[in-house]
Amino acid sequence: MQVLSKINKQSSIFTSLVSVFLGLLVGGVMMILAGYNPIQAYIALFQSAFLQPFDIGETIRTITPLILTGLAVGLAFRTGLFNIGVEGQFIIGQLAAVIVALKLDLPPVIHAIVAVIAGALGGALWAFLPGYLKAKRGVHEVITTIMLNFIALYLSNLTVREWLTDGADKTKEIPESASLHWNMLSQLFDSSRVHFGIFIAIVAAFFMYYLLWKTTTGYQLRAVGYNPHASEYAGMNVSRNIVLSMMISGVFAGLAGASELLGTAGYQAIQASYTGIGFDGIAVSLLGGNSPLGIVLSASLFGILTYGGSNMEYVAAVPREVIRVVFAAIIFFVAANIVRWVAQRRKKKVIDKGGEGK
Amino acid sequence: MINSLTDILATTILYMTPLLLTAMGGLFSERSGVVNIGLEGLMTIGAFTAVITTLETHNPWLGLIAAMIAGMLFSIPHAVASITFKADQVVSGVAINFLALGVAVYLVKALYEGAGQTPDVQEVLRKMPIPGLEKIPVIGPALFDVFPTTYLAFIIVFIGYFVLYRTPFGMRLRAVGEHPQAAETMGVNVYRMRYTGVIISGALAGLGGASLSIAIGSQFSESTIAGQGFIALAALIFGKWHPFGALGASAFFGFAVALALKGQLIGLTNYVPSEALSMLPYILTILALAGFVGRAEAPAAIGKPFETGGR
Amino acid sequence: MKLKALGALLLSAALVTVAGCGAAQDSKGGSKGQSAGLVTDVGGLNDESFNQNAWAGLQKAGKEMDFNVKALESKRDDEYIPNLTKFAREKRTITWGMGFKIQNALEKVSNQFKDQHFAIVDTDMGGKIPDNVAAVTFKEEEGSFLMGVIAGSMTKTNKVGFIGGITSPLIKKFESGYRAGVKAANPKAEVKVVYAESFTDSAKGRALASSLYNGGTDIIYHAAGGVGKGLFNEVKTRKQGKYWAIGVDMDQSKLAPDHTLSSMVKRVDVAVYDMMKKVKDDKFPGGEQVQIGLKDNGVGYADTTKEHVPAKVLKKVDDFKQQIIDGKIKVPANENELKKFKP
Amino acid sequence: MNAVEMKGITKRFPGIVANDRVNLTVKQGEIHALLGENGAGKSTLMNILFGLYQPDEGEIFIREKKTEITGPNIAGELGIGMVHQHFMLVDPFTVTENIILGSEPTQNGMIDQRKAEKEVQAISDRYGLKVDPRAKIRDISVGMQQRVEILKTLYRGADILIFDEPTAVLAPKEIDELIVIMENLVKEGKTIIFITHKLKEIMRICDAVTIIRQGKFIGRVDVADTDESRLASMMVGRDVSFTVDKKPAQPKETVLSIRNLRVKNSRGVDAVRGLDMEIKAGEIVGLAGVDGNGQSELIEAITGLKSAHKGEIVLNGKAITNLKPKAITHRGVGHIPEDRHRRGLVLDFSIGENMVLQTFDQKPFAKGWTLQYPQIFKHAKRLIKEFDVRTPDIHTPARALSGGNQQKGIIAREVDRDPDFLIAAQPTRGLDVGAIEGIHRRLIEQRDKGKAILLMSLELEEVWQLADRIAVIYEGKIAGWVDPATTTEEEIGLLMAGGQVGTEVSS
Repeated sequence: MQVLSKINKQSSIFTSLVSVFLGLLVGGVMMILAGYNPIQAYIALFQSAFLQPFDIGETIRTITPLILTGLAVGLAFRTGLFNIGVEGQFIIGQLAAVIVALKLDLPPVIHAIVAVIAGALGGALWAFLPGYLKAKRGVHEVITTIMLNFIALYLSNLTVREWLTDGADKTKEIPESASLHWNMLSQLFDSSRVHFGIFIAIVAAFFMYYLLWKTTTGYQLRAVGYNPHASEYAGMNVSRNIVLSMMISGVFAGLAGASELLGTAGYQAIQASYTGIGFDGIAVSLLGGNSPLGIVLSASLFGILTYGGSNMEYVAAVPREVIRVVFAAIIFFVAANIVRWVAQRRKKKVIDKGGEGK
Repeated sequence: MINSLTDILATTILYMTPLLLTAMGGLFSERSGVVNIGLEGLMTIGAFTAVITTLETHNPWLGLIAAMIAGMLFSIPHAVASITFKADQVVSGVAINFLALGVAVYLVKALYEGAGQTPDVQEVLRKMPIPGLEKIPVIGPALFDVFPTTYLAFIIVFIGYFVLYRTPFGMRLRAVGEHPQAAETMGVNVYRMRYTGVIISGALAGLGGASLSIAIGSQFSESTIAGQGFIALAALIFGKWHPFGALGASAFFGFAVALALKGQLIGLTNYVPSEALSMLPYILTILALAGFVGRAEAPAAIGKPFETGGR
Repeated sequence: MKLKALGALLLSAALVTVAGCGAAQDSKGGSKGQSAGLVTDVGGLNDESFNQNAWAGLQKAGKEMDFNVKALESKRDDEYIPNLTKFAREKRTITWGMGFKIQNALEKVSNQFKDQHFAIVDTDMGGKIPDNVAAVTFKEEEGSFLMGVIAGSMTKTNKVGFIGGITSPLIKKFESGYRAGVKAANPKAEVKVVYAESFTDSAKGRALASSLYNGGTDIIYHAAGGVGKGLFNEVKTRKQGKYWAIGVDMDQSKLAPDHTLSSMVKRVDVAVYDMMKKVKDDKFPGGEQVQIGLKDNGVGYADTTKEHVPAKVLKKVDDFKQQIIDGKIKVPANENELKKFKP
Repeated sequence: MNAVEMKGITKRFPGIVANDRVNLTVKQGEIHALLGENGAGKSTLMNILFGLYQPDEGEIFIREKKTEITGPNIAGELGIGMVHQHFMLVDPFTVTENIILGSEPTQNGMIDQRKAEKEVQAISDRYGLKVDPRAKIRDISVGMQQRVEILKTLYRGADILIFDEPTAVLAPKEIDELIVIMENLVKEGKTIIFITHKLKEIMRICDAVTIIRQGKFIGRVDVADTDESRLASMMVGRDVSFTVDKKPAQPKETVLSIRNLRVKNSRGVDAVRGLDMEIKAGEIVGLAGVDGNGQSELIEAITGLKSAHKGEIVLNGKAITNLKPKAITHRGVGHIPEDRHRRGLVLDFSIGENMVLQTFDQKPFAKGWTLQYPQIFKHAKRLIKEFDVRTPDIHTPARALSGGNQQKGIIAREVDRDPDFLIAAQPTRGLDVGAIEGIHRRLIEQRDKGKAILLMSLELEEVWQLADRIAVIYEGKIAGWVDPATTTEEEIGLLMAGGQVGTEVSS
């Protein structure tokens, strides 16, 4: 699978805005045809995401892990890898964080830092395996990461039931010392659960930008992603970069898991199925053109729609699944670059000459 | 002992059927050069449509046909985006997954007054024993007393192989996936072949979804498919984009699941936690890939948008 | 592409319009003071299980006692807090949280909104129940015990099965009660226990059921949510009168009318209704755990049981029921208690 | 009778007029050359004739009948077939499958494999093509692949054949064979349009020439009435010298020596089989040979991209066998790779970023972990200026540059690192005459600076012009050394084909 640099280059902010608008339009049409009132629905949606401090806080909390999983997917894409395993790395991140939070006894702040780091390392470890198998054995990372997602889910449940508890459904609440909850911040948003994780997410986005475009490591990662043959020719270690890229991607995913656990949930429960946050990261990253800023913006949109969707269902009785349709439509419009297409139709017969000469 | 073998074989067959149908669908799309991450979504829409249609018409066969048609319809946006608009095929496939699950669950809620799942289908597809053959020891009950969709899956593997490797259509489809420019200079319409490949994938993945919802199961909910489409995608790659490879990979996966279940039934859970057994199929798949399968050769032009006259 | 995609959407949307709906989960009571809210777990409102039951009970209470009732569905675990908070902010008299998964969230929100009442189902909150919260739990083991008695009495192969969902204390309650019941009714019978490690994979349920039946088991009880659907799908295709399934939570006989021996029903609706009555009468049992078992008719066997279970067996079941109600039998609720259990 | 007549063909692309009122008249039964530099518009014109593009203006007559060729199918029906320069062959398919693709003989809906193979064999025999209908494309030689391309057109009954630079990838012996095949074809009544920029070949086999330059029609002449230098000036628009100006080499100490080297190819078979070679400072050693005789593997082994399982490579007295590419680069090896798009450039990087592909992590381009973009850009600007790389700016993606400028960029990067030993593999492939001259001048300049240079080229002409000594490689071994000043084409041709030659040049 080739690197998705193309959409990044072509998608301007304008394209994205038009696509978002068209996507909402599609959702609206669906609502009208099913006999719902889209205006009322959308008002309910955006109202709930923005109107009260509590809801703003909760919206930010929803956005937080999406930024991180989006970055995880985006970084892998940048280096030519498709990490469908963010979901599994997310779970392992949660697990590692909760283990440290419960099993270690450390002073406040330090405890939280160690737990976050453990989560990041857990994610990295879980991503190391597919990276290694891809680099050394040529095993397609899509298969291994899909398999590892399932394994992570069962492993987490097993650990919670057999080791962290005595056969219970969920672990104890993590101690205050390991929590990412920050009272001041929470109070600011009317005691919503917005937590320190949002800062981790923002820093991670900056880190991704800095890493990829300002460092020698990033130079290599991008070169390997664009053209492994030329990178090999230039003396870069392609295998090592593939493994590294997966691991950094895993770090982001693990951070997402750790911050969700330490900031939002406070315990790890036995899960019947995936949270979906990792898979949502794929969509977030693609819409954001795999660039850090784009990912932050698209995660925000996704978070607003997700959080608001619940209120939409409540107030306007519109099934919130319509949000998924809206998002699918937005991705289609961005990917097919509808704006450019329309512009081209206007100019007529204008063929992009840059696409030739392959 | 014999009984256990039959049992393992039967579970293998049960589990592999939807995977195999869907992987065969993916095969047609990817052989034509279009990556199809959207198999999961196409299965979802197939499963949904099959249930709805069967509930309305009380005829599961109509359900199967409707599932195929719905799969085809839902594959069209993927085809249009990735072939005509030259959008990134992975992106478009991801969008299909979102769209399908969104539309299906939205409609379930809208149709059944907010319900999370459809009512139960009474007229599900029943197992169809083949007289005589089902009496063969060990394999008889496992292979010849199965769902019609299972027979269908096996038939489709052979037809698929035949079509791909013995007919002009198949040769052109493969040529388009390997070297579209070459095919074009030979007068093959690359766009049409790719559209056909993607739409066939929709039909078969729809069928795969239907086999889960109205043969093995009897209703549709958000979790009916739950990752089966992704495993089918893995089976396709594992099977090196070949019909018999896909058959082998699906069978392997089904077998691993069967082993894990059998392990529970013979009381292994007294020594090993049941979650560990549940992980087994996935671990075995990774080991198999890392151990002996190794590098898979994808169709050469997979994922690359095609432009007429380009080189 | 836009046109075609829109076409597809229009088509599907047209379907919906034909079906003509637009469900609102709002049944306005119109009362000024009294109102109630219900927050589901991730199973959703129409889970054909306890969320649905609870909502039915709440709606009935709403109508009969003039409560304004509303429900909020949770899609993910992290939505419990915003959903509970929403009702608390609306100053609803009582807010229900459905399921043990919602415990931590309810703990936090109830602590924040001390003036309002909350109720939670299926957990005792670790024994520390806040003053403004009532915890409703069911003695599933007692109901399951009766299922075990039926299975133990009716098995012809002396092998009966149990399919669990994800291994957890709650499901272990079902298992322990069931095993104890089998033991009490038929000490010779063996209980084959398997867990699907899923609540949704009906294919797995079907494969497990099939293997169990093939291995000589003739009656299977499940506590596995959607996985159990696979059990009914499988038993339907087998010889009637020889292979049986036993349902859970609600009367599941409609899934396989000719093959369902019984169902262990859990009357969440009754529990909710009763609690609402207490609220109405200003007798809210804050800080208490309300345990509902056979005695309170909170658990029991489905009415349809008599169709396939002979009167003789049914009588035996009723005998055991009486003994449990009278406290002569203490039904084990976990593995340790089960080990000590002597019928 | 005129087999083809194209009148006033104009085709515009955004920003470019690829064909500007071009005329082409080809008589029945002749071999007609279409001559022009790279980018002159030859391919566009032929793609129009073949139906892949539609002209914006102009008319086409086939056998004196006006026609509109709206697609390859129509071209096929008109009996027009094209032998593409970049072979249009599906690698995993067999020869027969490639030939019948798109017009498969069937029986009951199934491909009639046996019938097809028989037919392919028959045509192959008739024109003396000697192909194995059952062989897989990926297993046969380049020359054989080209014959499959020819068979494709013949199978479809084409009688107007377009050959797009067919000799570019062939060895001298194969070129001879191709010429025989072309003559056979004409004898059987076919008409051939021969696209090329090699004047010798035109003089040797063609009847007439049409010359285009920068998309414009320059003229049509009969070969009998012209000579090489006149054709050359018509093609380029000025006088061209055919010899490269260079002083005699002054070889000094040995820089690179290779002993008994063995390297496997990607299929695990030995491609280099006990090769010995020495290159001295201040000389250009040309490596001649038919494609696929181990050239690529040899170069990849020297540069560390492939591992040698036997033998030794010594640079400046120190063994570099099987070191990592990075270490080899650091010890003073520069490498202009064979395939610039695959190996030489990261096309999605800017040209500036490409200029530090090996040195990005060294001072002054990096300080610790961080890249120093100002330094990188400064460096890139200097190289671009010095080596005359035509680009809007250093931030332009390498992809957007022309082939010649991409190659100039690579040479700038490799030469500027000041390596003792420079490998130039196919350095002028696909470039036009002007660019070729410049690159040749650079290589000579490096030689005169005292560098050791290994020049690998499939164009014998190029090796001949530049090299001070020529090593002919055959089946992974040096079959013989010849002196370009004294050798003959026959001699080299014989070596390339695995024959023995008496003369040996002492080194």
